[in-house]
Amino acid sequence: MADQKVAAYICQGCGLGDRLDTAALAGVAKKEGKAALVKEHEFLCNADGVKMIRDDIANEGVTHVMIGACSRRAKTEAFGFTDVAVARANLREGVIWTQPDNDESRETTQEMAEDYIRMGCAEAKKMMLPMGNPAAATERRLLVVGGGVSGMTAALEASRAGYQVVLVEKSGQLGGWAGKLHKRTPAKSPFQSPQDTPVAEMAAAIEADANIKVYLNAITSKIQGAPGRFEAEISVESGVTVTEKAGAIVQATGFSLYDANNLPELGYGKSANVVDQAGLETLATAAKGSPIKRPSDGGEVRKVVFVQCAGQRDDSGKHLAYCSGSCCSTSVKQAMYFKDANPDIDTVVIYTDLRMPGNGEDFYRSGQDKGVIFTKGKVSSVEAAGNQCKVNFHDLILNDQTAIANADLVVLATGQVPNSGVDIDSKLKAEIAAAAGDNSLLEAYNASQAEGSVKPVSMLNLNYRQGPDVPQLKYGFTDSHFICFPYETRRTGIYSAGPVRRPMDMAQAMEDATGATMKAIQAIENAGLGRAAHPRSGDLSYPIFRKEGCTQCKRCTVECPFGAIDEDEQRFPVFNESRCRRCGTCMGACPVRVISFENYSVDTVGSQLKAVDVPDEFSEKPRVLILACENDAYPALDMAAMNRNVYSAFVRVIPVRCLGSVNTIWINDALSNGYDGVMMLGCKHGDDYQCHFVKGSELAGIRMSKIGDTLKQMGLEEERVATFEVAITDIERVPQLINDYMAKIQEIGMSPMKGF
Amino acid sequence: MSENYSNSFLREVEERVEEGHWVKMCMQCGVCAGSCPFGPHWAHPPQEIFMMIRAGKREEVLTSDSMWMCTSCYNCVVRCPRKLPITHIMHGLANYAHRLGIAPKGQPTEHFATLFWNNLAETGRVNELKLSLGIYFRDGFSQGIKNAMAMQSVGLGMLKAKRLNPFELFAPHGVKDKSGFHAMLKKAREIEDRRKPIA
Amino acid sequence: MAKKTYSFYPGCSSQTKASSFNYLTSTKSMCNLLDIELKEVPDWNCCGASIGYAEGGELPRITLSARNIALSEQANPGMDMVATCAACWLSTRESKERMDHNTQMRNDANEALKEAGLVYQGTQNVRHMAEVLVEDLGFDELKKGVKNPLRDLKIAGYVGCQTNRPFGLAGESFENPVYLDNIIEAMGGEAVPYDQKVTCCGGALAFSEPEKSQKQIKDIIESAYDHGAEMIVTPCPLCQANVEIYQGEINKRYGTKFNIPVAYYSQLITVAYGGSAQDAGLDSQLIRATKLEEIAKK
Amino acid sequence: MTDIIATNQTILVVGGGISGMTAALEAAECGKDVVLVEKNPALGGRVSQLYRYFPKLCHPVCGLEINLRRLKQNPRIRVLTMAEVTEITGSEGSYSATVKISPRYVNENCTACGDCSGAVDTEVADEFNYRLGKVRAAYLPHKMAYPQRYVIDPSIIGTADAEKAKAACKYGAIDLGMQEEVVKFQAGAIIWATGWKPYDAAKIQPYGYDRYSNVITSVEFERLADIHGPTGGKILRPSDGKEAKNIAFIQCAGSRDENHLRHCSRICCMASLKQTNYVREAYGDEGKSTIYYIDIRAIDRFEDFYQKVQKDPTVTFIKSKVAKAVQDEKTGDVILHGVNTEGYHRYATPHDLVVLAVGMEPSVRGANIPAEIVADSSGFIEADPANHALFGAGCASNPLDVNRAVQSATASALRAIQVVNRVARVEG
Repeated sequence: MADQKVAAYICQGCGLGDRLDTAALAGVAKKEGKAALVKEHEFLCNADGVKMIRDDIANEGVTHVMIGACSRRAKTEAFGFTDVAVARANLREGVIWTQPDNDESRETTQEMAEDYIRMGCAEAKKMMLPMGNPAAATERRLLVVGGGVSGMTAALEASRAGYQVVLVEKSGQLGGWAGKLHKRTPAKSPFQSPQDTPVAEMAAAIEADANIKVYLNAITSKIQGAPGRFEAEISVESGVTVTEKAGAIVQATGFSLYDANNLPELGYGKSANVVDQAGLETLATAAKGSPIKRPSDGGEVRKVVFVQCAGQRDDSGKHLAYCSGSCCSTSVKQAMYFKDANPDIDTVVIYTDLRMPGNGEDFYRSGQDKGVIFTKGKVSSVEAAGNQCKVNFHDLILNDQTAIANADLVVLATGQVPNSGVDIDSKLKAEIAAAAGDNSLLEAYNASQAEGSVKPVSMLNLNYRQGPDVPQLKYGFTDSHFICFPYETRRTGIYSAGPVRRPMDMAQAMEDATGATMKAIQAIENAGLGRAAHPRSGDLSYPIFRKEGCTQCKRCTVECPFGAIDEDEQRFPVFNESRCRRCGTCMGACPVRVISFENYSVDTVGSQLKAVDVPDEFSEKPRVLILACENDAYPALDMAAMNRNVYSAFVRVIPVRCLGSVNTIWINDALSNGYDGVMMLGCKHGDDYQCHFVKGSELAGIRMSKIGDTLKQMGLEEERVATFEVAITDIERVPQLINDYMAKIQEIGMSPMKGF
Repeated sequence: MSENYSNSFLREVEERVEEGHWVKMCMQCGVCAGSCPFGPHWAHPPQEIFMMIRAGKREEVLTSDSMWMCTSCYNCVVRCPRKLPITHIMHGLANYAHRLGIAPKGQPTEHFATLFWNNLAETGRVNELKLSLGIYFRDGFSQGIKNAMAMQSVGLGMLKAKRLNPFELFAPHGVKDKSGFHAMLKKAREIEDRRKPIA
Repeated sequence: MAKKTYSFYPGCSSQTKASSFNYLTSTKSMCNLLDIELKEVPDWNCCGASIGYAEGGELPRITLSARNIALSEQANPGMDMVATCAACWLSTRESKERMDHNTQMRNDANEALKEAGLVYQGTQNVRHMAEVLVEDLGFDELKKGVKNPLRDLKIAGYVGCQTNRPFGLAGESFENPVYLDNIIEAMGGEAVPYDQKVTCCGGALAFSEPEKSQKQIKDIIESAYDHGAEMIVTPCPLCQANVEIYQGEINKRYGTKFNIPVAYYSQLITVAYGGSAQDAGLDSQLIRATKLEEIAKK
Repeated sequence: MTDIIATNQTILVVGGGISGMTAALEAAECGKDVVLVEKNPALGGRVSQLYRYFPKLCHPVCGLEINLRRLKQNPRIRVLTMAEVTEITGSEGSYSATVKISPRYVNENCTACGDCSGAVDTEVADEFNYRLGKVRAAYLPHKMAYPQRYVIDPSIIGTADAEKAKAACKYGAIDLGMQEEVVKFQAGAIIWATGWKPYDAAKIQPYGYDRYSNVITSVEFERLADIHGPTGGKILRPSDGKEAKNIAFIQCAGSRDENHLRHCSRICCMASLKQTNYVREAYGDEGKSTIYYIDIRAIDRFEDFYQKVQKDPTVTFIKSKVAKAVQDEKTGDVILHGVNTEGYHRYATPHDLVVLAVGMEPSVRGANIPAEIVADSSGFIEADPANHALFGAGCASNPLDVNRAVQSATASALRAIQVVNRVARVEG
């Protein structure tokens, strides 16, 4: 701290020089911001301006730079100094582009700009240049759990990139579900006929690969650590347990077929001639190229009926609600087993929507060309009658309640159920509610555990505070919630791939596993450099924890959206830096404020809001603090400014990493410093949440719901703190929200807390 | 019931109906049904006929009036996403039903089409006068007179416009090589019957 | 431009005193004026038309066309075979495609043709007269020879089905072909836009399903009138006859007062090029094209 | 002159849409050097032109913001905009790429202050809004554009307008003498992420896209719903600016059709289901959406979304490929003709607006890529050893939704890394 030297630079370009008294701003930076060096420049972002700053860093010993120019989102490269801490005061988008260019507004516009200079200087002073995670570890091996096609792909692709792999498969051989297939659906032009599966070839390649170590009949009985330093206990059926180190993990635990025993109405279990898709593969494999026989009596098969969506796309709640995406092509493939062998065998596929996207259309056409009959219909029941079955269905095209009475085989296209292990969220949710004072969920959860019912078996056995498996998104799939970022599971360094992530076919699983491996390798590399993973990739800051102040309240360990924080024996939090995504949710959660980041802390924000000049209650100049999510609300404000959408000159905006990082002390400080209100602008939460840190905005909502008491104690109206869900496209709505809120503040009057 | 949704009728159509091998390729989008100028007059539009064939509804299909509604406008053909030659399949099905003798009784287009072919086959060229008289007199002599009287103004107009020749009845247009022409058609029919035998 | 020569297949309706005699008359006049020589295919036979399917079946129908092409190849080698009738063109071209793409079909047809001492070789293109005008001459060339522009004449270009689908003219769309409009405009007339340009007139079933096909015609004429047309022009003899002849019937059935002349593009061109009403076969119209006749008098 | 430092350990990514950006970022965040080439003046590609994503209904520019932030702070990625790869020679581990860079007429001094735009009078078609509106001939492609730098439309070069723009700029950012450049550099592996383009709807003649103003495409509909679009987010129909409340969605407009695109484009069903939400968002119970479809392909968890839309009483599903559209000259309504094949019901239904769910075709078909490449019958790049170190990513490889395109791009990054790591091992 001793050698800290803050320099403030004020740009006069883009109209800043015309609209603002930059000399006065410089004065503010000097006097109030206590900047050691203050310079104005007519065009700060050009080569000359940037060089000036660089020279000061090199020659003047500047360690902290405050740039009063445009938004932090603009000219990022020009002002991207990596050797000093940089704060940006947003004078362009934040002030002159949102304020009317007229005489009446001149004074409030200047005041706004001066406050941002004060805030920028205050922030700069409290920032430190992040030095990288000191706990960085560099184990570069990849652990792959699951030896099906997804897992084998991950292993082979990682090896090809030069990484070593430990592959753990619970059964006695590699191949998984794909290993049981007679043939696969085609993955290459001309997409006309079933192909051989790649299983044997891949298994041989793995065996021949010195980079890949395989454990068969084995599970990961315990995994602890973090990216770059995972330690996995691998228990082999023989009773041996070995420990392997890994830098990252790919979870490729696959799927199980939905249990057709749940579908007695479709004849399963009532006739040996009703099989699921796996059953048909078994028959096809067993036939070894000769005609597939009727299971009940070994008789000739002359007619096969495929029932699509069996126990799927179900809205009754009894079966799978989703579509498994691959069963249509599988049925076409299986119908071809018969048609290719003997075109005289009748094959009928009864479907409601045939779902064969992309080149699947070629495969569909090929099926038709081979004489497979497709009929849009709904099967109501399958009755067994001797060695044949009667399939009752509604032909939706001919609007005919009809039946196929003489089916020798009926194949039910049941769906994929992910092997994702324990659903850890139900417990977590209960714990969060309990932390907020509602114990009912936790009690219910405990009761459900006590009943001794069949509990799902963990896939990974993570030794994590928040539970042994990767959180599930929906229906047990461990998919990412983010459309743009499909690999963002909530466990850093653990990437799921293949049908455990979402229902998919083999070609997709292989592509998916390759992508997951990419992310895993990247996690290894970044962990080694002490850098954050997505979405703050490259961020070298990490949570710094002051243990002496900690009250062991567990809020941080429970609320961390990424399960990055464990607990030690004394229930103190243990930060696993390379599992951390730097969202600051722990910082926001901490009631005693012992968690901070070098470049983002309770102080960097707190000192900014305190730096604002709050006029007295007779000034008719209220002040409202806006804490805005830096990814959505803040860009929305920027774009509103680009549109020159005007909003009140009495607000002061501070971007935050996530509303989850907002510590209630900021609200308290703002209100006790005389602010008239606090607006928090964050992302949508709920089922379709848009928070990039998963739960940040939701947690903020929960925390703020309790702020009412504090306000009451302070003698303040509830409306003085308000939270809004804002999207990045709300460029007209956000200015409107601000103005509406200001009107409300006007209505309830100035805060009585001013001047204390 | 036992033969529904089986290959048997579909196979029959594939083997014996012009362009019948396309029927299996229909994906039931219905664009043909919506594209036909006589659409509302079809009890079963083409796409439904294709489904009926695949469902094994032989009687219903072959005795249907629907195929006879085809005006040969090719709207369906150019719009079909699977490029089915629907016009020809409809012609083929009608022809097959006609050959089997199970087309609906008194189907007017069947009657006209037969007259037309026989008319052209006789001399090698169409005799328009005989053709129209044939139409008017299909339901007997007195109805024929009535029909002809009803269309008298049209006929007279055509006559006046030199677009109808009363002498066509006696000295019709025709090819010179009648024997070669007839032998050719006879042979063609023979081959056709061999290629597409009637059950 | 040098004289162009084609092997000409007029078809049954374009014979002396047949239903589209006026098409033949005007085609001959038009070709004279455009310096096009037509060499008639000797001893041609009926194309079978699409309606031939019921009794004729597949191979006999194709054989009919095979005979015509074979005769054309024999008598007029090296020329394109050109038809004026839409149905003739379509049947012939379709048969050619079937035979060219299906060896068995070709062999079968040739087996039958042998009885008439002929052989199909597939050496000639089968084209419609409209293709000749549009592709071999072009609209600019057509425009050049106009002597009597069809000023102030509002014409609905009625393309119909069989010159349009399934083959159509190269580069034209099935739903909105513009070649006929372009010919009208090239002759100095005004092509009115209307929405029934490619609607089927039901001509194939005019005899067997008169009510249904007359409904088609009614819609076409109504739309032409609604959009200000004074006349309808078509490239198809069946369309021409059908739309012209049944106007009286339709008026009786629907209480309309249709009386719109229906002509061929060849008649327009003949008149625009300075031919007489008689050259253009206008004396053979059931509904006199009086405005066109007036222009022809100039 | 544009200087590019690249070696055989560099990865070239062609296309700066979400797939290309993803591939570039994933590789760069793994420590690899990347050159990212984009033909448009800004990154973001086609998803930046979408109003919302299915099934979350979140906004694509939100993910773009994150990707741009990743990109801005990553020194390993060199971005070239208005640039197109014209030639690729060499072999796996040692390619040489030739890139043509069109003049932007604006240099890096640009602060995006907008003064140039205010100075010019000429307006040009707004490409970002699918030409539905116009922009000044000195423009920022869109609000999120990166690089955040204006573009002078070449059509005004040499005119007084261009000089006015130049005079308005206080920062010397406008360089009217800028010339097309051709640069050549090395790369060990190439990721081809050129994405897709909407199938030319005018070719689907029966729907009259070229004749009827109230027949629009699904990508255009995205712009109508978007606040950054030509109507400021109001769903107004083109013919008369009337609120379009009764909207038809025609599926498989080009897709699954041997006359057009042989493949199923995968996303269109979901896109239309999503767009029914725009109608509801705008008009509540007064809105009416009708989806004409062959099969609803709401694959895997998307089924939830389909079921949700099915429960919306303002949305009707008709299993039918619409035969023909006709716009009524007087009312402007578009009447759709066809047959509901579920039980044979004929319809002729008027709608305020018809949205064609147009199919995806690869922006650059395999045959047009300046290198030998194995592509399928639709022009999508296949995964084939014969392609060596040229990898398809995203919609250049298959018609994919955003999620799958990003997966594919991530996978392609690993494939490229495998190559440059091999090069590194050899080069030491």
